[in-house]
Amino acid sequence: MLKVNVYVTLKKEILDAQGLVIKKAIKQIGYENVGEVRFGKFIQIEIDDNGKNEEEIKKEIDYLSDKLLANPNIENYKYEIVRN
Amino acid sequence: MLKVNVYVTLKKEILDAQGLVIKKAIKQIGYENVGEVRFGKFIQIEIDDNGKNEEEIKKEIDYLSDKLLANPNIENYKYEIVRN
Amino acid sequence: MPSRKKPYFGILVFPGTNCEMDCYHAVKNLLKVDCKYIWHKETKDDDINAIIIPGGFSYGDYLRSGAVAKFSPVMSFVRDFAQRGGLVIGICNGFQILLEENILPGAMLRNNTLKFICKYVSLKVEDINNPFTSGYKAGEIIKMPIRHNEGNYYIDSIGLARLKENNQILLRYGDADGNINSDNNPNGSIENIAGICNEKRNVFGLMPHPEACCEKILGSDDGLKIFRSMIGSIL
Amino acid sequence: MSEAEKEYRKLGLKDNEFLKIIEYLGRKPNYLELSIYSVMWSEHCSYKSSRALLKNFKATGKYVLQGPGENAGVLDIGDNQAIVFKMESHNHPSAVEPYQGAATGIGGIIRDIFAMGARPICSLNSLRFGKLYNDEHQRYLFEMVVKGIGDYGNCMGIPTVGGEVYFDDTYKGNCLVNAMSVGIAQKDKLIKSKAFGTGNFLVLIGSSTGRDGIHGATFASDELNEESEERRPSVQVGDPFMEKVVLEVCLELIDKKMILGLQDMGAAGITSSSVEMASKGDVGVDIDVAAVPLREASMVPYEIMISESQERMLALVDPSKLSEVKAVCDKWNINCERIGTVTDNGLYRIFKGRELLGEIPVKTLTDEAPVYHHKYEKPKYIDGTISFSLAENDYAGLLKKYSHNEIFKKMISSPNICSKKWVWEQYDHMVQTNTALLPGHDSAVIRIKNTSKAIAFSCDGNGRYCYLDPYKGAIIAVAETARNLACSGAVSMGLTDCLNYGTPEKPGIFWQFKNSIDGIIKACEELEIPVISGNVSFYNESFGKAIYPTPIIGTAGLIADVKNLVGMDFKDNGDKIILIGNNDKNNDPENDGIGGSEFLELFFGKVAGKCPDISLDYEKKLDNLCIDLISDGLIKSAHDVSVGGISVTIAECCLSGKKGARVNIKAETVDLLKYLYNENQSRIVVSASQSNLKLIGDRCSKVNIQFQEIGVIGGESLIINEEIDVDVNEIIGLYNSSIEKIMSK
Ligand SMILES: Nc1ncnc2c1ncn2[C@@H]1O[C@H](COP(=O)(O)OP(=O)(O)O)[C@@H](O)[C@H]1O
Ligand SMILES: [Mg+2]
Repeated sequence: MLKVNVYVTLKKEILDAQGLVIKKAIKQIGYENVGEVRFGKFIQIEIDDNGKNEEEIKKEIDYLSDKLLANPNIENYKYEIVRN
Repeated sequence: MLKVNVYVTLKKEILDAQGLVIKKAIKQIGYENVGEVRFGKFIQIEIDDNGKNEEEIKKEIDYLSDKLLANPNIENYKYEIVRN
Repeated sequence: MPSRKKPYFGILVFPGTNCEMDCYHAVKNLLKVDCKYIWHKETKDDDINAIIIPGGFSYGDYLRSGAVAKFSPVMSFVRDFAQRGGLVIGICNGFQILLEENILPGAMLRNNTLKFICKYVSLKVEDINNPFTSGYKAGEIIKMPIRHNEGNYYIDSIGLARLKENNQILLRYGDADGNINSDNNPNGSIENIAGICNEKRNVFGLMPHPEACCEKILGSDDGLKIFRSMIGSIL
Repeated sequence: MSEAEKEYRKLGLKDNEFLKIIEYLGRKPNYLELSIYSVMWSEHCSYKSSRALLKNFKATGKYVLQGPGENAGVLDIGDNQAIVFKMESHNHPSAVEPYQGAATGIGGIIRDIFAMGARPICSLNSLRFGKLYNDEHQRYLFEMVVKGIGDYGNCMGIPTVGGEVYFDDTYKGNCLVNAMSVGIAQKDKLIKSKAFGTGNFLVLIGSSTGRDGIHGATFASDELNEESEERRPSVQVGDPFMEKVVLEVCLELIDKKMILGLQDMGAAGITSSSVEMASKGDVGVDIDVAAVPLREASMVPYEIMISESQERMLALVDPSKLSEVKAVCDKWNINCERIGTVTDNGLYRIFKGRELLGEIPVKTLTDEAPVYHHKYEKPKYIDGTISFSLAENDYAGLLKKYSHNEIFKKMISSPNICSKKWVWEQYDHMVQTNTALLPGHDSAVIRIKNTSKAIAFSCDGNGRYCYLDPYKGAIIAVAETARNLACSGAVSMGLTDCLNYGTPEKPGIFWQFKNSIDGIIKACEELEIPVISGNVSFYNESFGKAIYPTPIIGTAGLIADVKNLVGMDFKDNGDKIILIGNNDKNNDPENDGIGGSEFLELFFGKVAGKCPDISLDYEKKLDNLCIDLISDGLIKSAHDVSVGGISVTIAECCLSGKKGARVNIKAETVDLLKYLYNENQSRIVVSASQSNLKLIGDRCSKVNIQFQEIGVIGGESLIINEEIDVDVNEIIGLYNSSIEKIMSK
């Protein structure tokens, strides 16, 4: 079993409305020292690697991320593979 | 400047409807080898540490996570601090 | 809390609140009871003796619905007001805010359909010994609209047991005949819970919108009794 | 030609347009000026292909306060109240990024409404996709578009109360997302977008400006192809929470008389909003890009000028009021920056601080922008499609394959006919507590609090009819909305339109466009419904193939007393079912109403034949009759016959009232199919108690409208001529769950 953590964030040039609201809230709480806040998604997937090699797995995850997990029009993704 | 990555996920015992839908979709794409999928949030915060030490920073982030970023009734969080 | 006074409702307004006028219309125009808006930056109000936290998207419902609203200055007033026994009703987003504030127990998850739901549902009045549903008959089936993304109420088993023990569950989703099961659970809410009150029974949170069903022309006037009950308990 | 000079082509300008710019300026434009010309002269902003024809719409009438030309049209509904509405397309952005495309489409049309000083009271939408059944991508588009519309409107607290959705593979590569929004204003609080008064300020209110949607206006004026995928940054994203705040701020500013004019920022952002304000007021404007709050500091002037960041408004403010305006914006925590000044030199000048970056005569960007009179020619397919009709043995053959019951069930389960509940349950259609008729009826009805009045809305368009005959198809679209309103007892007051077509440079497409316009003009004249606003969307093609010409009409009607409201639902057992209207056509072989019908497409896979005929004179009499019958309380339900034919109409009355019915109509076996499923126009199914029957019959004959008693309400099933016999609960199940079933595949 592998665990893949996929992180999806909005592209830099895209307005991050949620990030802005969170930032304001953090300031309201009293942490004036906050800079930029970006809001993203975090998806943990367990995969049975069936003896596939790293390359193959990566190809699969790239495909999934592009097609399903991230919206390439507005989002970027990155991921890490954790082997238990 | 510090960067803090906060990861918020639903507690294990709570049904993760979004995770389930993603899992179903991954299977539909043809990746039968998928196990559990969990959906979470990922918040990147820039903080001006103002020379504060690690302990103080951690206390601040714990407070923020507990009060704002996660709802402890249903969610867990973890975070990492990245110094540039 | 001063009682035996003319009812005077305060309706909270956050920047993204969008049902404040609907509540105002129900209370002021239909029930002819005084009310006013209270801006979220206010910290006190000495006139009112009931608070409505109306529906909407207080801060866009970004992050989690209700999560950001609790840092508004007005919320410490609400907490204080509730502590002193004042009547507080949180409708939809208002309910979510009360949960985030821990004024009411539990939390709200996304609808298990993962979709916004807007429709009339049947509700069973599970308890009438409180200032909010006293105008109904016990077990009465009423019709109200729900309109939310996150109405899937969750509470852990200990909390749930406590809710039941204290008869804090006031409304449940059901069908027109009063059956309560997963077929008539619109959003996945635990045990079909649609509305609960606190232990002291002066704070009520519910997902359905009583203010939206106070006139026959809107499809139902079953919501009137909620506000009437509140008015009755103040008088 | 040097590389630098070819820049204008990349910006979508044509060679002759570039020469014209040089002529206007007396010199070559710099890149900033060129960008400004390119967005202002895009089809989207300049209406250069359609302007000449749109001028012919009649925009005056007894209710009209404001016709086309402002951000939205305005109708007078009495009591010092006015309603403001407009429809707009967001097809291209939605095809590329359905969620944000649809969401920002809603955001855009809502800004048009409150830019007039009106509080939005409801929205409608008209959607077209390819067929869902075996197409995951179409399901994805449908799902995300609906979610985008819902999330935006729901958060704003504006009920989405109606609309329509059709599925046809002509829209497969180019879906249509048309959104209509309606607001209500006190007549004396209406505000315009004209800039005036040298020295007055232009103040930017709302979101900060980012790089999103740069060249969006040009993009919307282009066909979709593989390259569109590359142009992804053109996509704008919406923030409904911000828009809600901007809405409240603007209404507060207007209410407190702190601003003199207001304009939304849509396509081409700061440029088009400030240029339009200047042009309308015949003044000049100086803009300072350095004053614009930015999301990214590295943005260069042309990006700032044409960015299509959402949730921004431009207000005209007297300098002495600026601090008060700022105070209101502060209260709501949003940006408020003075970015421009009104001048008297007729020039559009862009500065960065003191540095002059560009200078353009205002009128060359607007009134003097190019106008095209494209060639038009009847496309070849028309003669082929019009001659088609089904033969008698086609009907007989179908009946060998399926029973009447099966055919009927397939019809009511067709995604083009079945309930759109899956859609509207994702829209908050009740917020503001005015929705007097919930979705699912012929029109949406919004009562006006503290009056006995209500306003009804219907939007409609039939691409198939328009494909077969754009002139008649457009007439039918207008007539259908009027008839839908009449079924709710509402008198049509005015309409808005959204005209969706392929590439206007193609003579066949322009012929479709011209003929539809003529049809709308004709229908508006005869039915006395002025056009008060609208929108044109061209280049709805993918891989060289155009969509069906699809004009969408959104009409508003007035109900004098909302107490008399009836829906389509059958009310009481024993009541009689009556068909009023033009039922003679069914026996006319030349006009059997099967051409372009859902029946023909569903069972024979064809969009062909003759578009149904319509007599506007008759339609008008019918509508007025229906309105009178309702206001006099003589009928208990009304529902017009439209897509699917009379059997579908009756089924809908049964299922929405949860009542059975026994219907008998005179027809031979084979002709029965034609009778049940033809889409002939100008027919309404009503129900009434036995005691009112004679009176209704008299009313009908007085105005020469046919009256036919066709059945009675009652029982558990809908039974038609003993051939169709289906339990009402089964009808409800099929009709209500059809889309949900397909979507959860
Ligand atoms: N996209 C949509 N959004 C909201 N309501 C819709 C939508 N599509 C259809 N509806 C509602 O479904 C009902 C039937 O629509 P339609 O079949 O187009 O009606 P008609 O045939 O009378 O024009 C109407 O009440 C309409 O408002
Ligand atoms: Mg109709």
